[in-house]
Amino acid sequence: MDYTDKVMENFQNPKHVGELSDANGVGQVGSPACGDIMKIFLKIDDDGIIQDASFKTFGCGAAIASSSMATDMIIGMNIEEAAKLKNSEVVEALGGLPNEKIHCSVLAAEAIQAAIDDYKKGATA
Amino acid sequence: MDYTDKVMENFQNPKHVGELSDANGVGQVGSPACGDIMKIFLKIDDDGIIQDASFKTFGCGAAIASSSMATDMIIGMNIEEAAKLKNSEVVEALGGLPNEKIHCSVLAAEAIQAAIDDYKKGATA
Amino acid sequence: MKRIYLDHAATTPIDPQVYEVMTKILAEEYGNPSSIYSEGRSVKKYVETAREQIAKAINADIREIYFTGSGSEADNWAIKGIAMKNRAKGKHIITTQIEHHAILHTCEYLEKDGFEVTYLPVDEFGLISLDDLKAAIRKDTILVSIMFANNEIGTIEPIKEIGEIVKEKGVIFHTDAVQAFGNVPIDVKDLNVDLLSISAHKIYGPKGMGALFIRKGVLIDNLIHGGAQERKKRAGTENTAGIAAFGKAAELAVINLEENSKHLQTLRDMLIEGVMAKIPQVRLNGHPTKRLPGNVSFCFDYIEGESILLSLDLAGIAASSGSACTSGSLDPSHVLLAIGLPAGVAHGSLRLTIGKHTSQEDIEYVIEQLVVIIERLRKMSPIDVNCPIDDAVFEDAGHHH
Amino acid sequence: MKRIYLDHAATTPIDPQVYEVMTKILAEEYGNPSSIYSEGRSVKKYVETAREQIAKAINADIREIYFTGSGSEADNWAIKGIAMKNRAKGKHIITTQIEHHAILHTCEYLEKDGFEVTYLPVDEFGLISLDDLKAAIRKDTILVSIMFANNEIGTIEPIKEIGEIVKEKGVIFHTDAVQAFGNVPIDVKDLNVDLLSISAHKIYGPKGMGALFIRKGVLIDNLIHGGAQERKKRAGTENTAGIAAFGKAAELAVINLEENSKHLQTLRDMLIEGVMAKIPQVRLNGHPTKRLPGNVSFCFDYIEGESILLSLDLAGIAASSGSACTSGSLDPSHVLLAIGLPAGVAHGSLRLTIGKHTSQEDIEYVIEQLVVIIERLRKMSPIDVNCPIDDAVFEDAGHHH
Ligand SMILES: Cc1ncc(COP(=O)(O)O)c(C=O)c1O
Ligand SMILES: Cc1ncc(COP(=O)(O)O)c(C=O)c1O
Repeated sequence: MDYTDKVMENFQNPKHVGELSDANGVGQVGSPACGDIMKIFLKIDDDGIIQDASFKTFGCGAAIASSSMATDMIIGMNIEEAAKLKNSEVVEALGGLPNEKIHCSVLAAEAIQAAIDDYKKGATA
Repeated sequence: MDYTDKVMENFQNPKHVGELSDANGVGQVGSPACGDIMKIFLKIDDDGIIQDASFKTFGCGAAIASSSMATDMIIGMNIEEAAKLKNSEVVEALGGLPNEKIHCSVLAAEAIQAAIDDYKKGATA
Repeated sequence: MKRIYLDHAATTPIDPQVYEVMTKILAEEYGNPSSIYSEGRSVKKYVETAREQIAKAINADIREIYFTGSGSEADNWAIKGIAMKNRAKGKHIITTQIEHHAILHTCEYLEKDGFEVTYLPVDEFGLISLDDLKAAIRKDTILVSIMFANNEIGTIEPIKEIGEIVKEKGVIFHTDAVQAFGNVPIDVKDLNVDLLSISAHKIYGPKGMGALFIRKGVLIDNLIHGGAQERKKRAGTENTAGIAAFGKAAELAVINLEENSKHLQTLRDMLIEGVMAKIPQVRLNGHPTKRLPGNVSFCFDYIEGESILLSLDLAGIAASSGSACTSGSLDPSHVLLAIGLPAGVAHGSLRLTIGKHTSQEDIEYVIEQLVVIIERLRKMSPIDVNCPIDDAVFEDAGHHH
Repeated sequence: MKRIYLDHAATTPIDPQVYEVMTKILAEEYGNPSSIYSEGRSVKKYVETAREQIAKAINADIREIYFTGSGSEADNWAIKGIAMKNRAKGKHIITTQIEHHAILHTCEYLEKDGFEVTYLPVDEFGLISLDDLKAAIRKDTILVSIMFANNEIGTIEPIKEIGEIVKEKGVIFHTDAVQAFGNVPIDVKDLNVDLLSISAHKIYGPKGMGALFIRKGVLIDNLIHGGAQERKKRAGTENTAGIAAFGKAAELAVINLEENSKHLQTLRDMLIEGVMAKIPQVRLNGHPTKRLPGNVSFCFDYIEGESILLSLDLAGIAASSGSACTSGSLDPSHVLLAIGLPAGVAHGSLRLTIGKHTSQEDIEYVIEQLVVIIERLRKMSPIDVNCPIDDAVFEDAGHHH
């Protein structure tokens, strides 16, 4: 398990941990059986810009670091952009992930999509 | 290959090496294919006492040491006694032989018997 | 930062006395023990001394000890060697669900070759049932392999009772004692085991060095064919330095066994009690008393094992989650699943294994750190006691795996 | 007494730089490389550095190098692993009559399991015939295993030509390069070999450490099943110190290859010429030029090998007769029989293998001593040029064996 310094930094001092009380888009993916659950909270304004984002994650170091990095990356994006965030961009921002941990970055991208879908459905609006 | 000091002594300074020019009993056993040939020369007097003995041996350290020890043991014996020399007595006199080398002592006992047989047949008399 | 090493079940640091023996051979005794000249004869003595030390440590005869290149090799040899030798008699093997992968994957390999394997279940503490075992033995059963003590949860199986049952049925009995050796007394004469695997690096010896005890008269196929080493049973120029070091390590382990295991047990119980008292929602895995003196295994609900390990590492503590050899793997431990934990919980496991150099202060520090780490990770987790996750629901969603 | 070690084909003393690497890991890096905490990550770097060093030494990719517990294990793995993986395709294997026992006994074991093995003969110099090889390859041939260089007589086989023939037929090609590695340049890309075995203790590294090169894409069954080490292909906690030492030894061997082999070859030729000039009735075994730079193999008529060895040992010289692993054996060397020597002559073999620390004075002393020893033993022998023994006659009398 060779994590980059960026991964360790995001694991040790993750940004945007917790629930956003005023989130209007929430998405959760993964399963405890697989060892990862990621829940993403988004506060999206009327222009479709992500004003704030946060996460809660059950998972390994890479899952936590991916959550931290991904939420940080999408704040300020509009939801079209954010929905297109590729897992490879998260990996790159983290300076790389071990092969067997790439799926954590996938999970982060998917959780963001799920939260945006949730916002669009107006489920939590 | 753990040889006793006695074996090494008899290998390094073997007694009774060579041909007895006046031998009246000569026996040879073994084969080069098996890695051992032992040839024993006996000088037996009219009373059946072994006055002198010598050997020539193609073989390993144990074969040479057994030849040396066995010839030394039978000098002075009468041929009945000598014919009954057991290989275990040679082994004992050598302070032991490794398992896979016991056959060398057998060879020595057999070579002596062959030489005595030869004497009895009067072949070389 | 001071490091606290609590992963002695994964591997141990080499003992200074063992190091001394090993480096002496490396530096001074380079002969090949099969050679007849003095360099060869000289090093051969060290090999045979080591064989005596190992034999003595388990009350075996020196001609019953065969050196191997690891505990895994010993396990593979035992299973494959007995299976191949006896395949005409029968093709049924009995083992357990909680064996080390060196046994399990070997058995799975044999299954592809037409062998039939019964994997005995275990109870919530990790113990097999003797009745299950009796019921499983068939006419065509050729081998029973049940581990002495489990590497993850530390549970010690009733080897003597198993041995009696197996012997009565005339079946060959192997036990993987890699974790037990040096931690609990082992007497192969008393135990009725026919084959027993051990490994040097678990007892403060070098890695890449194991041994298989094979009871006299038990016929076995070779795993590694070739030269006449190890009485023609295991080919390859002997790892002379490793062998001598293993012998020394075994000698030390046995001399200090009682004292050491008392030390481990005291710290173990202190660690278990401290954590259980200070951290909510934690389970102790394995048997409360029938367990290795140095083994502690927990599951912390709602969080995942690797993130605990990383956090501990940052705090200077080395520990493991599941077994070291599978720590690259994403699957939850087969042992934790076998004792009945749901996969989601099994992911939150932490194994702390104590060694002879571990101190009471170390344990206190670890408890302190764990309290903080578990709380922090739980705060990050989307699941908790009020919002538990139904595994079944999420299993469907688990399309990544 | 000063000792002169001339059995480098049996094993070599550890190089001081290798010793340094090895003892550093033993003393300081006790982590399990599969562990994720810092002790584990730190030692893993040494393992991967070693893998790079080995890969570079034979021009392979790092993902093509798998560490094993000996050269014998590498050989067994290659043969059994390829055989088992491909048994559905065919059960025919081709090898030679002069392989090391690690290959021969493995093939014999497979024969019992329904495999068919062709053992190619060799000529008087120990070379196989490429035509024989071509003729032997069948539709159901799954593996060709031909050694790079012979351990007894030093003959180097035409590996590149063999590789081309075998590749063209779409068959897998393994070579046992245990003796060649470090003595002749090896480039797996150039040679078309699919698998290649090497061993550390032949190149001034530790005993009990080997490696198998497996070309990417070549599928093979495991020999040792279990944990996920070595990319799931060879289980067992890594012999970290041994691996790091092997890497260093390989690096040194390759850096110094040209210089070293020139040194060995000079002394080799001096020894051959000296002995041939001064001792009558002696034959050089193996090829006059296509031979390992450090290998000298003689047969002295009328005397037996062990008595030469003992005499040399008493004179301070370590040498061997046949190979070290069979020196407990009474059978004449299968290699010497394969090159056509009668058993009686094969018993009189002597192998002297030169190393990097051997000096010209050593060689001169050895020649001097040999002259005396051979003469003395011949005087003791019942056979000589005037009284040769017809083997056939005496073979009948050989009732002891
Ligand atoms: C040609 C050859 N193959 C294989 C081996 C076996 O290597 P190891 O002793 O490391 O098992 C040897 C030496 O013993 C050898 O010379
Ligand atoms: C129970 C058990 N069996 C076998 C092994 C394998 O031993 P080694 O790492 O020496 O191959 C281990 C440890 O890794 C173990 O804990």
